[in-house]
Amino acid sequence: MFETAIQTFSSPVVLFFVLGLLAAFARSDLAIPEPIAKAMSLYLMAAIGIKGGVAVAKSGIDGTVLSALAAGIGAGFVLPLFAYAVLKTFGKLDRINSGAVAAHYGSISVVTFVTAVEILTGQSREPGGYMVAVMAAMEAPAILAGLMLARGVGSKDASVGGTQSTGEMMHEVFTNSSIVLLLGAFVIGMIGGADAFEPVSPFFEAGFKGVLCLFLLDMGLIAARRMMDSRSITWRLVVIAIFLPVVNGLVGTALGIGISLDSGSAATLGVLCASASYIAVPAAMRLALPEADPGIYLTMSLSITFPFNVLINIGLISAFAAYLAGVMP
Amino acid sequence: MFETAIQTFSSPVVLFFVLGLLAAFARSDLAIPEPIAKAMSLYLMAAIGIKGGVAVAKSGIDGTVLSALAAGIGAGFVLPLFAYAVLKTFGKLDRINSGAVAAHYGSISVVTFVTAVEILTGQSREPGGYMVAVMAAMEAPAILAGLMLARGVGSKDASVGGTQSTGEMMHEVFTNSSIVLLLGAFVIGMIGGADAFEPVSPFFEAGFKGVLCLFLLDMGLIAARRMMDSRSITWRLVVIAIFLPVVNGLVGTALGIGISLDSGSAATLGVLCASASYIAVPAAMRLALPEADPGIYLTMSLSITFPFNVLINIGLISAFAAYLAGVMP
Amino acid sequence: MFETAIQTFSSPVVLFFVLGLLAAFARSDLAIPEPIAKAMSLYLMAAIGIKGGVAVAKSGIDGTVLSALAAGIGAGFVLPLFAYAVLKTFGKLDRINSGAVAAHYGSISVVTFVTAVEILTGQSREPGGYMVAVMAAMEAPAILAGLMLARGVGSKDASVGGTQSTGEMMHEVFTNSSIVLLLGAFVIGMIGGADAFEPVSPFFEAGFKGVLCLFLLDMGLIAARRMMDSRSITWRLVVIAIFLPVVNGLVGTALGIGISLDSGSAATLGVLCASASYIAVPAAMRLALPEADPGIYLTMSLSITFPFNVLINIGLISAFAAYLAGVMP
Amino acid sequence: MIETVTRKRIEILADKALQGRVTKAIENAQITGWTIVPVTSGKGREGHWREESVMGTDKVFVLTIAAEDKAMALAEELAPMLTNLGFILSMWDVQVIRGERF
Amino acid sequence: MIETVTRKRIEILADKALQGRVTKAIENAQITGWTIVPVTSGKGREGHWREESVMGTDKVFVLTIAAEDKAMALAEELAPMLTNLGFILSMWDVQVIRGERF
Amino acid sequence: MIETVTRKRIEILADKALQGRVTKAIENAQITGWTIVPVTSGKGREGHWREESVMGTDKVFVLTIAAEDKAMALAEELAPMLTNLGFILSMWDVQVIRGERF
Ligand SMILES: Nc1ncnc2c1ncn2[C@@H]1O[C@H](COP(=O)(O)O)[C@@H](O)[C@H]1O
Ligand SMILES: Nc1ncnc2c1ncn2[C@@H]1O[C@H](COP(=O)(O)O)[C@@H](O)[C@H]1O
Ligand SMILES: Nc1ncnc2c1ncn2[C@@H]1O[C@H](COP(=O)(O)O)[C@@H](O)[C@H]1O
Ligand code: NA
Ligand code: NA
Ligand code: NA
Repeated sequence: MFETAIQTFSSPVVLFFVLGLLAAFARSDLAIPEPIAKAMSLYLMAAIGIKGGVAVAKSGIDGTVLSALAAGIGAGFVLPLFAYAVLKTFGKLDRINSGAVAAHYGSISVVTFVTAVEILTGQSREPGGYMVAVMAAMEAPAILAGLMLARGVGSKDASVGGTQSTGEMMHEVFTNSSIVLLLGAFVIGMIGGADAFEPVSPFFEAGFKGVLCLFLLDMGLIAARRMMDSRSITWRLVVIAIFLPVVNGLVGTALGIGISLDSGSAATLGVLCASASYIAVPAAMRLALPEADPGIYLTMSLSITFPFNVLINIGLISAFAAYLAGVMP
Repeated sequence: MFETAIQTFSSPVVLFFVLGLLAAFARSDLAIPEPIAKAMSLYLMAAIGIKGGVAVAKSGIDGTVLSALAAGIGAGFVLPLFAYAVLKTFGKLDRINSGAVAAHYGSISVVTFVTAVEILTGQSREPGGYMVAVMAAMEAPAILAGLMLARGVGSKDASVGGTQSTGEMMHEVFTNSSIVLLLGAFVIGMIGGADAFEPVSPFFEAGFKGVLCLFLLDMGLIAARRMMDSRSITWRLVVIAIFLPVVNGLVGTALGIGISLDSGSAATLGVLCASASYIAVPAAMRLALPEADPGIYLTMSLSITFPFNVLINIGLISAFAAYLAGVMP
Repeated sequence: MFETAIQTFSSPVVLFFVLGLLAAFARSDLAIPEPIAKAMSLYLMAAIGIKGGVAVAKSGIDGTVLSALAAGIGAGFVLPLFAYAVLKTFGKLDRINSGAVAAHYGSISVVTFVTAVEILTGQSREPGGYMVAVMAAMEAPAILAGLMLARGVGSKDASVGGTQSTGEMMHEVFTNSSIVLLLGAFVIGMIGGADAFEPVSPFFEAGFKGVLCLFLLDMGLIAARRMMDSRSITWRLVVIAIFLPVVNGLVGTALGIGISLDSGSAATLGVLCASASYIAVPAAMRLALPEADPGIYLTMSLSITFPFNVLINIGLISAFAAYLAGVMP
Repeated sequence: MIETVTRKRIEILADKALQGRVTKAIENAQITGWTIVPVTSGKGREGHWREESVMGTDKVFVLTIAAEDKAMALAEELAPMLTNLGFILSMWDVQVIRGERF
Repeated sequence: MIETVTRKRIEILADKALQGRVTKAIENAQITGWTIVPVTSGKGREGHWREESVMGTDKVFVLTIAAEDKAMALAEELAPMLTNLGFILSMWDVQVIRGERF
Repeated sequence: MIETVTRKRIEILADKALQGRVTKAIENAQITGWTIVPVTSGKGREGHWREESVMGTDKVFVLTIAAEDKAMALAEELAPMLTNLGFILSMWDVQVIRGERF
């Protein structure tokens, strides 16, 4: 535990995130230009997609991969239900905002995933390459679940967002730029395989961690600024933004060990369940559920859950996975 | 032939281009931020220029280089005449637009060149480094030829564009940012030579193919969106946008073999003749011939000829060069 | 001397700077997009900070480091006084502009520093890694000294800029984005040490010189355009913009040799004294001294002193340091 | 002297993600064109926002020039979005050359 | 037909570094909001400037819509900066929907 | 109360590549300054365009504030470009402070 914490806090990736948080809290004018932040997020999606695709091309698709995929997709549909219930009762949010926030917590954060992989690899427990496929598969289901919850399944809704047909909604969800790029790069990686990717690996692999440092610097800046500006966040929502990742992380990890994943992969499934989206889902919500308040869902996922996961929860989940793997060998 | 196609379609560079086309046709909101796209194009120019300059510094300038240069420049002046005739008669364009389009087809596309070099290198037929010099030399002549055709040689033209003096026009063509950067980096490469460039090679060489992937992703997106929005394109122009690269490619390749270039270099000369500019020439036209319609010249060169060249014609030209080299050893 | 000049002018970094100058003088439209320029400057700060931090983590902080730090900070407070006197008398500037310009010359230019390190390393006289710490420590003192000179120490000033409290002013100086990033990355480098940085070194180290080439291309473009547009620059200011770096460079180098630094580190201290800030200080002045004219301080530091330092003065200082080190062994 | 005619210029501040709804309304009102101007941050009753393109919080100004009747029809169509989606609309009279274009 | 009310629209060209002074003045005038529009270059009596974000020479347009009295109060407060810091201010009448917001 | 004077504000949508022709016309009309605002996309009778800086299809807004007579002289000079090059011009009255600057 303690060692893990040390490891976490000597990782440059985490240190740059902390630098971003501190700089924003000190009201520095440090800022990454918007087009660069966007380009870094696209780069990270492409690089992760390719890496996963090449890994799956090498390993093939076997029983483990299929059961991990099924577990991930299942969690993507079920976790928003639990989150919705908590948000509506304890959190006192209305239906639309509960559904929107639930979608974020059911879906995944690519950067949290990557940070977890970094940290687990540092502990010689690198998760299977197929976990990228699991992650990609977990992006969309929660968006659909959250939208149904927000709109009331079956009910005809007269609100502005509701005038959109389900077909349009599905189109917008599945053509969302992050999802297209992640899946597209994954398929490209599978088609090309390791040989084809050797020439581009200096760009997509060697540069990856450095870009991640600067991206996390920016996320630290944005998360802290958003927290300082936030008006819609109550203490109840803060509690939920810590409670959900803890519970979802434990559930996901146990599920992973339960379907016999190695401890690194199980921890990664836990992290995926614990993480809340702040790239793909907000973009989809802005289109499909514009009445929901970004001041709530972005502040919870980006300003509270994300730092909590990166700084603390990944360490907890990793320790829990190691413990479970020891108990049930 | 068939093998070449396979090779083409397992190249990550080409696959990212196809991903861009598909994403845009599926109406995804995927987009590369504008400043990044521009920066990638500048990076590619600088990297290619340096590489060519270093290659020529190593090899020196001999008879082969000089005859390849002469062939390229000659083609740059002659090809627009043929293109102009086809565009004006079969294409039914007016004089100004025929001249503008002819300038694009007589000039070259740097990215098509680079993609061809990738593919030929994959077939162990890497063209000579001096071909970069040939490419650079081919950028401008066709612009001048096209402008003369568009304005009617010698005639005093009262149109708005025509109020510009020839001196101003030449200045704008030769200070065009892509031409300045490509030539400037070429000269820098020649001055510094291989030793001086070793320290910057991780940036300009190792990163090159990865940047090219993302740039082609963007070109795929833009080409497809432009095609879907296009209003000014007739079936006659579509035919010409396929016909010209085929004919120019065959002519250029034969010319290359005729002046005794190796088969890879001859194929590259063919690709240069076949390719149509969509970076340097449109920028020059917007200034020097603002009455010409970008909806015509950009759609033809970027949305039709470029994908045709990348996906099909480079393979054809490469096979033709191999065939000719075999026949005339 | 002559050899040094050759070395300087075959360095790709310097050649790209010259290309930028020439392109702008030829009125080419070549331009690096603004967000990219900003991102490159952030990248350079982060990379230099990390490198310095890792170097100090390795070497530790000993007497040499401490005396170099003290010399740098001392120079940061003293050099602006001399500059202010020259600017006010010979330069005929008013108090506010004299103070603003003095702050620029007392502070340092990160890019000049990096270029000097490149050139010295090429001569096998790489300065100590702790010089990054010296550079970072020299950024702020001159800003404070310059502001006090501009506002008249102790006097209550009724001007708009003067309505700002000293506390606010200090806050703005020390939360300036370049200072935060440079120092933050330095601390991150010290905490992580060499092991932690191995994974990010392809991004921050291997890519460094290439990015520096493009950044200097942009600085060349901007410096030349600013010079051509400039209206407020008199011949007296041009003389000062050459005179100050020569004198400050000699003083700094002698100081370095005097406190027993090796000849490379002493030359670097000289270059730091000779260089004038054009990133951190202008940004701080715009906030803290908005009545000062950027047309004066930016044109002097960026368009005259910076090219003079890069193209000529670094060579002179390096030769002087070698000479002094020989005389006083 | 050159002849000018009076038209309405309408400016709508909208979420970039929802820009398509505004331009669709413009086309429904049979107005010939529109132009998008970027904006980078702002503050209103709902607090402060900044352009964060990674999270999609960007906004844009949609500008359009139209004859008064079409302008009012557009305002009418956009009114519900102003309330529900936090858009802002302002308009004023401008003189244009070659008024038949608008 | 939809109801509109008349408000002042004020536009201030200011250094990006000093944007905060303008928005503070807007808040002091108790105006509900503002929006920032980027600008990239310009020319005036002091010569040519270009957006150079590395050196911090950027400028921005600060836009705000307010009732006439508040608008005039804001203009009054900003007047010294117009002279000392080279800001530019222009304002005109616009029609807005849901005028109670402004 | 602070004194304002009335000036014309002119806004020209032009190709970025041809921006220099517009600013030259402004200088010919002896107007003291101008400011450039970026635009990112638009639609008109010639169809849809998007900022594509690689291919140079970008457009910009050129803004300038001037006394009425100079504004009309500028409009006169720009009129042919509006037709030939697809530029768009609109203008309206604004109040400015320190009117002697414009
Ligand atoms: N009075 C105003 N003047 C200019 N822009 C405003 C004003 N009020 C609101 N805005 C803009 O509209 C956005 C949404 O406003 P609101 O819905 O009031 O939060 C704000 O963030 C500002 O960008
Ligand atoms: N007449 C004008 N119209 C529009 N913008 C102007 C005008 N005059 C000045 N500006 C802008 O205000 C900035 C500062 O003006 P100045 O203080 O006169 O140099 C200029 O660089 C322009 O961006
Ligand atoms: N009614 C309009 N309102 C605002 N912008 C327009 C309008 N009509 C045209 N534009 C802009 O002017 C550009 C050229 O117009 P056009 O020449 O009609 O294609 C369009 O792409 C738009 O950006
Ligand atoms: Na989750
Ligand atoms: Na060609
Ligand atoms: Na100095």
